[in-house]
Amino acid sequence: MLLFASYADALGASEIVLDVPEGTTVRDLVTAVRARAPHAALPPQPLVAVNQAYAGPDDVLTLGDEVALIPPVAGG
Amino acid sequence: MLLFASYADALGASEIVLDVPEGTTVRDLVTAVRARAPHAALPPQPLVAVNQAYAGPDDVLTLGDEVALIPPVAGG
Amino acid sequence: MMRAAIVNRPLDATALLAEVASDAHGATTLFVGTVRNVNSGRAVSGIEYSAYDAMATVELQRILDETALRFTDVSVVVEHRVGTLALQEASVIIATAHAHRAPALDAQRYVIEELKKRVPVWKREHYTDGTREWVGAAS
Amino acid sequence: MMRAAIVNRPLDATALLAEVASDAHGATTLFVGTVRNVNSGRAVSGIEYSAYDAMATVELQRILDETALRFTDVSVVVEHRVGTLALQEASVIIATAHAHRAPALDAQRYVIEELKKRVPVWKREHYTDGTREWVGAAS
Repeated sequence: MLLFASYADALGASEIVLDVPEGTTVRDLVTAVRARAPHAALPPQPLVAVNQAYAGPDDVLTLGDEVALIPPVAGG
Repeated sequence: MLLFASYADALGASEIVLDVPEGTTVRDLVTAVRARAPHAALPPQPLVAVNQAYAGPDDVLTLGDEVALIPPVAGG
Repeated sequence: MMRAAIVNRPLDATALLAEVASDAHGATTLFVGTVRNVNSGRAVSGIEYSAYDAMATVELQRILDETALRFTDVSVVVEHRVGTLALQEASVIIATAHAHRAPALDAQRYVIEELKKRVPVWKREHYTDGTREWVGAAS
Repeated sequence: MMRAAIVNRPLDATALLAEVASDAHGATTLFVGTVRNVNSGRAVSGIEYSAYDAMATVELQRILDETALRFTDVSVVVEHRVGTLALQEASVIIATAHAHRAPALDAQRYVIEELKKRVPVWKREHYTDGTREWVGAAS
């Protein structure tokens, strides 16, 4: 899972590997990230992108998906 | 009185001199212009500027005012 | 920075952008009106712009005064060109800048809309068939 | 002409204006976002922009696709810069052009508003007191 900006700082890495079972949803993945980094200050529902598009909490992940945790955007 | 663009073409001059009595209003002046150039196709209520600001039909003219008949504007 | 002018030379977008630049600004906009090759279905070869110069300058300045009241601390520079312009040449450029984007964008829109309504500038289109016509005039 | 890019070099407003230019257009707009010297009352010395490059490019392209559907025949070029920028340097430039001014202006507004909401770009402000902070992050 890719991490950027403040999330990369909070989790101390720009990428982390999580072992998740088949049928894992985006929501499950966020829960797994929280378990792994309990002190990282993530918002209640952090944005997640799957294959470079925003995903909903119930979206199911597939092997090989490019998953990213997206901090609040601040471009422009 | 200053004339511009299509009005200058219609009246064949960029400036015309009209003799008007004291107390003449903008409306009176437009009537005088129509009398002088009956074949010029002016709209029912042409815009008039007095001293470089748009004037209303009841505004009264004063000696020395810079008066202009303003065709529909088309800048930009 | 607030400045308005009627000019009879080519307009310079880069110069106007530089004129409103400040490190207090986070947003800068530009609006450029250019001569396009067709209008109301007729092929245009150029446009001749004329103005009631003195009043056009004053009316632009009034618009900038109103803009300054509506959008505190906005910077605006506007130049309208007169003379005969070829296709793609700029007839008007408006540059705005502000700390934040909403006032910079709103000021840009305000200035061009008011300019179109109020500033005594006229255009006579030249068509590729050799004819010419005043735009917007009763005819 | 529709093009979007994330780049790590200085942005060139003149080049983007030229890119959308066409004699079929009557209106061209530019939006330039620049680094300003203060934010939330703190004196800023520069901003470090980073992006999820691949997705940011794709998301910008999605915004341009939506813009093309909303404003038929509009041209839009947008570039967002990443890296460390000094005061007054441009972080984003959007150029739009259309036959008419309303779609050119509306497209400009649409692209910057959507970019601000959706494109995965982040900024860390550098303050004159030597500290740094991610903007908009929960902290």
